[in-house]
Amino acid sequence: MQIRKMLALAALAVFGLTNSAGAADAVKIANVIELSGGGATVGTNWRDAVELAAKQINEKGGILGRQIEVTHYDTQSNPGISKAQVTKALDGEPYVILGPIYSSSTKVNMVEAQRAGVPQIVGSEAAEITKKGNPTLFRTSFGQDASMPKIANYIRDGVKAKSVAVIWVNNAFGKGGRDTVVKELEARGIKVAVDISTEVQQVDFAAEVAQAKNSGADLLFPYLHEEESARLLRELKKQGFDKPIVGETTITNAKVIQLAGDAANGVRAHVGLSPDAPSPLIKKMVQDFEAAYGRKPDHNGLKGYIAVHMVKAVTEKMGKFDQQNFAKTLHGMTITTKDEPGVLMDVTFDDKGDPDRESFLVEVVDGKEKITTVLPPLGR
Amino acid sequence: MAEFVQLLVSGLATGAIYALAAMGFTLLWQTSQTINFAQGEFVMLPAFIMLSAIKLFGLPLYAAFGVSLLVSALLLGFGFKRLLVDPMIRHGVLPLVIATIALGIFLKEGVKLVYGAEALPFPEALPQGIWRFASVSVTVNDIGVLLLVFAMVLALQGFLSRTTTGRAMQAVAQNPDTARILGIDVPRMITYTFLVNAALVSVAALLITPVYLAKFDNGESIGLIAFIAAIVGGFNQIRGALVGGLLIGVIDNLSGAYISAAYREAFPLLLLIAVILFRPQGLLGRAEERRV
Amino acid sequence: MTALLQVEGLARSFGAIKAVDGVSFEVGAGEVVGLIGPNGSGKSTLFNCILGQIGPSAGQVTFEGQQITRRSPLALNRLGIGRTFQMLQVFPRLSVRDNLIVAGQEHEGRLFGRLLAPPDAGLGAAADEMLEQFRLSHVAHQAAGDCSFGQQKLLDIAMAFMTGPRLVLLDEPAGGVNPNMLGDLHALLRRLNADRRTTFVVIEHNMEFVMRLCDRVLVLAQGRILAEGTPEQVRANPAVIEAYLGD
Amino acid sequence: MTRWLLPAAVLAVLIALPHGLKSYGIYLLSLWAVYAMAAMGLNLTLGYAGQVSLAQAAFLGIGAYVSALLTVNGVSFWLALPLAGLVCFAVGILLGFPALRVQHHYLAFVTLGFNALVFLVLRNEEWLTGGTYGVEGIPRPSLLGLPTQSPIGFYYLSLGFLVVLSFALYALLRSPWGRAFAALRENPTRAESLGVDIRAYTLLAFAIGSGVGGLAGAFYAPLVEFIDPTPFDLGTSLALLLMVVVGGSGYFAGPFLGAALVMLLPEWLRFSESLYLLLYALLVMVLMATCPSGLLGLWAQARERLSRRRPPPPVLETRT
Repeated sequence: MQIRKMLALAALAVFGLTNSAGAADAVKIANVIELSGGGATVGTNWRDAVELAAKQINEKGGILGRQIEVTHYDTQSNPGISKAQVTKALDGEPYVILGPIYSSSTKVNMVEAQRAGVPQIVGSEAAEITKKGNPTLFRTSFGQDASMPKIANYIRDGVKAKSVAVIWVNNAFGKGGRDTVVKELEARGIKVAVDISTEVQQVDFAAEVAQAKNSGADLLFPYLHEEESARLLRELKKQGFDKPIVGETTITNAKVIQLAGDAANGVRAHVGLSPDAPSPLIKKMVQDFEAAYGRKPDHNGLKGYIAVHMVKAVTEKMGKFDQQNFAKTLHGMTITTKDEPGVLMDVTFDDKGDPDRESFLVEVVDGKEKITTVLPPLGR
Repeated sequence: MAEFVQLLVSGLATGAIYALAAMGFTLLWQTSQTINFAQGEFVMLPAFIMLSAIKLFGLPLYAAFGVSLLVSALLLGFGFKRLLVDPMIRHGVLPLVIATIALGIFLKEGVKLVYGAEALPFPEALPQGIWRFASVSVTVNDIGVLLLVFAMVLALQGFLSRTTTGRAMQAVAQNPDTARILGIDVPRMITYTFLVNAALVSVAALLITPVYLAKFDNGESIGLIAFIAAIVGGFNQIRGALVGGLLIGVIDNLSGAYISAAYREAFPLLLLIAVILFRPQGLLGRAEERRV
Repeated sequence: MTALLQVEGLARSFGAIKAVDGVSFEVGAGEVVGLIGPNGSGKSTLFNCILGQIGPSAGQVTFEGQQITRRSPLALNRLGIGRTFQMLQVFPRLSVRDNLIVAGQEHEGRLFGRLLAPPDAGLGAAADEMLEQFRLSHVAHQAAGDCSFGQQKLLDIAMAFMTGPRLVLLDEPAGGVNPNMLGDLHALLRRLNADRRTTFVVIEHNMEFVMRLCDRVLVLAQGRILAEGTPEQVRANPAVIEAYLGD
Repeated sequence: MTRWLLPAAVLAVLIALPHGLKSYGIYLLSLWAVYAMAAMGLNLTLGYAGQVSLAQAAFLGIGAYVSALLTVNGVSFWLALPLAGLVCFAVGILLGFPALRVQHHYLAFVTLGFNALVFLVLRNEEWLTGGTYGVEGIPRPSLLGLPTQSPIGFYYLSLGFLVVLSFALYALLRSPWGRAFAALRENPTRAESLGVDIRAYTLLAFAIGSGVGGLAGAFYAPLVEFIDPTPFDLGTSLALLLMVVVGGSGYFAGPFLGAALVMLLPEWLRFSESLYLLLYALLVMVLMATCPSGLLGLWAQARERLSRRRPPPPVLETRT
């Protein structure tokens, strides 16, 4: 026993692994998220919203009388590190793990949480994530399986485009989206005129834009991360691209609009969650966020905020902190804003952990996201 | 055809900016055997200096550019040479290479610490617009970049071959020992090349950041391309760096559009490897007498 | 007596400069031949052409009747030709003894055989003997780079002998060696020549050293052989004096 | 015998350490073992044979993919491991050929280009590598019927292999080959004139270093249990290079120390999360300015200054 203690001390000295005990009755929530690297923009939004949600809940007495204690772990947007961070988070024996957002990271680390039986609520959208039969994993927003059919419908019925140029980022997120949307478009008899892969953190989109322009497509569907989206939009404007641009969520993100400036005007998108949604709850949340951090949250902020409130809603429904039954309770559960305003919109979770709720068609007008249509839940 | 011309022009324009960084890279190598693995970060930093000047003092872009020229000359020119290159060069090439890799990380992380990890918008340096000739359309920005870079190259070439200082710098680049015997103040000439490099990267930053957006890790791609351009063109030739930069810009665009977008990044690398193996002195370079 | 080394019409130019311009000479087995000439007369280039370090533009080299022109330094070593370089060339971070062992280990056997050979490649005794002979035993386990210049110089020469060469080309063996040690060096080379019948070709600037050491001296000027003969003959040759003074 | 004391003590600590750690600490230790292997391979190529390579991450990747694809399809890990090493050995020979023509920075750029190309192939050839989707569900091996599912089991397996590999490389470096590698590094021209076949040894230096990188990769895959191309990009190669150089290139213990520093620094500097890379970069710069032979070189210098008379021991020494 003595030796074990000494070793623990030695390990402490070497690894600096201090597990601050914290308040004994606090609920530990581990937030494993992109705080540096390519995903820093999305991760920071998520983290700040999680902080905000935890603070608001704590101010009102916490969950079932217990305060929330959130610890953040930085995945550096790197799958390997995200796995290490989830392992590290699990060492702290959290009630729930939140994040990450990057699909390539989620794929690597979800196994760890599953093995430990700790529920995980992620911000990832790649289609495959909820197809792996992980019983303790939940999404906060639509997977590509849910959003791409909506986009494809809009392209067919709303814009009436016959051929589409697809520009996507070649990683798990982009490839997943590309594969899904191409399938959906073709199923609707819409031609993919040109199919262009780009790199993560690519900076120069001149070649892609020239190709899209000359492909004869009557619509462009970009599926990239925030910064790349902005660079693409600027290049599109520079080269005078005059066809409609319709994207999914990211493309009308506030950061994209800030970076792209004028070039973002006229861009349309399907957005699962939007800070500009015509809902008093969302407006309130956005105001609180702006008051706390001096900037507007993007949809990732909404996702993080909802994630924390999902934990609250499920726990309160169970009436106790029951990690084993967490997932079982949440599967098939509908959380209404009447019961839990923090989920922002009524939402239902299916047995795979995918949410279903209303979504929006938006357009950027004068540097602002405007909701044009509210789409009903899929109800499948 | 229209697409081809468009790709060519935009490739040339981006390539011209790469060429600026590549020329600075080449100059440093020639005069002081410095292989600057932080050259990409050297292009990244002036952009943030300009942004700061705009934000703190409310300067217009071109005044901010002037500020960044001064600060870059001080930090990336003088400071870099005195603090890193001078104490290290006696250890040989490799330790300096590693030190510049570390310097790159240092600059990147430093900028991240101060300005955050998110990209920031950067004002356009040149007028925007599109010129159409029949079915071909080219952007005013691209033409402006090309003109500006060519003017700079001509000015630099003129400076190096027409002025006493410039010729002294060239003498140092070709043979420091002979230059010393001729009474040239070699250390001072080396300092000048570091200052010229600082100016080149500042201009590159001014032109490329509107496209790249200001972000701490911009240097990663610019740095790599600058090496490739410098080596492909010829490590001991200013003209080589120019040709190398233009070539890489064009190849990047054309291969992405016509061969394979997924392997787009591979073509400049393949060219690099082929040049190193079959013509190590570069396309325009002179063979250096090595061995023994 | 058949010649051990034959050089015929060897030439090498760099651009317009003819560094070596049609040099022919022979070296007999067991001979010690000196190669002298003013700076820039082409001595080192001649060495490098013979030894495959740079390719000659014309002419040929024969060793024991075998064509060796443009053979690689590696192949020449395997044939039994050793050399030293003008500048000190030891392996500074290896110990003195390891310098000697590495100099000998590659001469025979197969590459993969050496992987499985004992750590000293079976050359420990030979190396120790060489250390003894060159009076380097006391620094055997020091890093070569930490030895005095004179010790490194001796080591440099000793390394060339580790493969038991029949011909050794020495490029300025006395350069930078202090006068007290010159006598030792002279005696050493003479003894190696006598005991092992090693043939030497020696480039040297130190006239006294060369004249004492060599059986025969070649004088090179502007890439050509200006004179040839015993040390006495060369010393008396007015053309040689002219060449040196006119330098 | 005294020179075995320190390694034995370190090993004892490494064996005891996981008992005081939770799974994250053990995961870090296992990752350290894997990176130490890869860095050890690079140290052979760079530190001992003097050949600059910026492609070690590519071999880590090739090894990881070979082992992952084979074990996922039911092949035993113990067959996949040597195959991963052999494939990398063979590819390493190919990479060595440019080194016969060019040196130093040119070689650095060729290898750097090679690494980037391997990354693209891993990402784009989806039919083989799974592309960006990667390879998942990589099984952990069992040894003599003992499974290594638990973090500690796999750690001991990696540590055991690291020890075996260290002995093998130590023996290699003490063999005539090791001496020939050093000769190649110190002075290739002179080495050639002494009969050292510098072509063969250059190729071997690349091949062996790469092969060891491949073996490290074979352990990386089951450790993480999922691989995609991202951990094998240029950045990792640079990180491995820094590990070797910071630890002390050409010192046997250099890679162990360098890898430990890279793994542990972020933990030590946790109070300053984002500062750690900044401080690390600063450390590297200061180290390069004062002592380019790394931390172990600094240690040797310090010892020399203390004892004054004893010069630092030569890199390789054969005692008989």
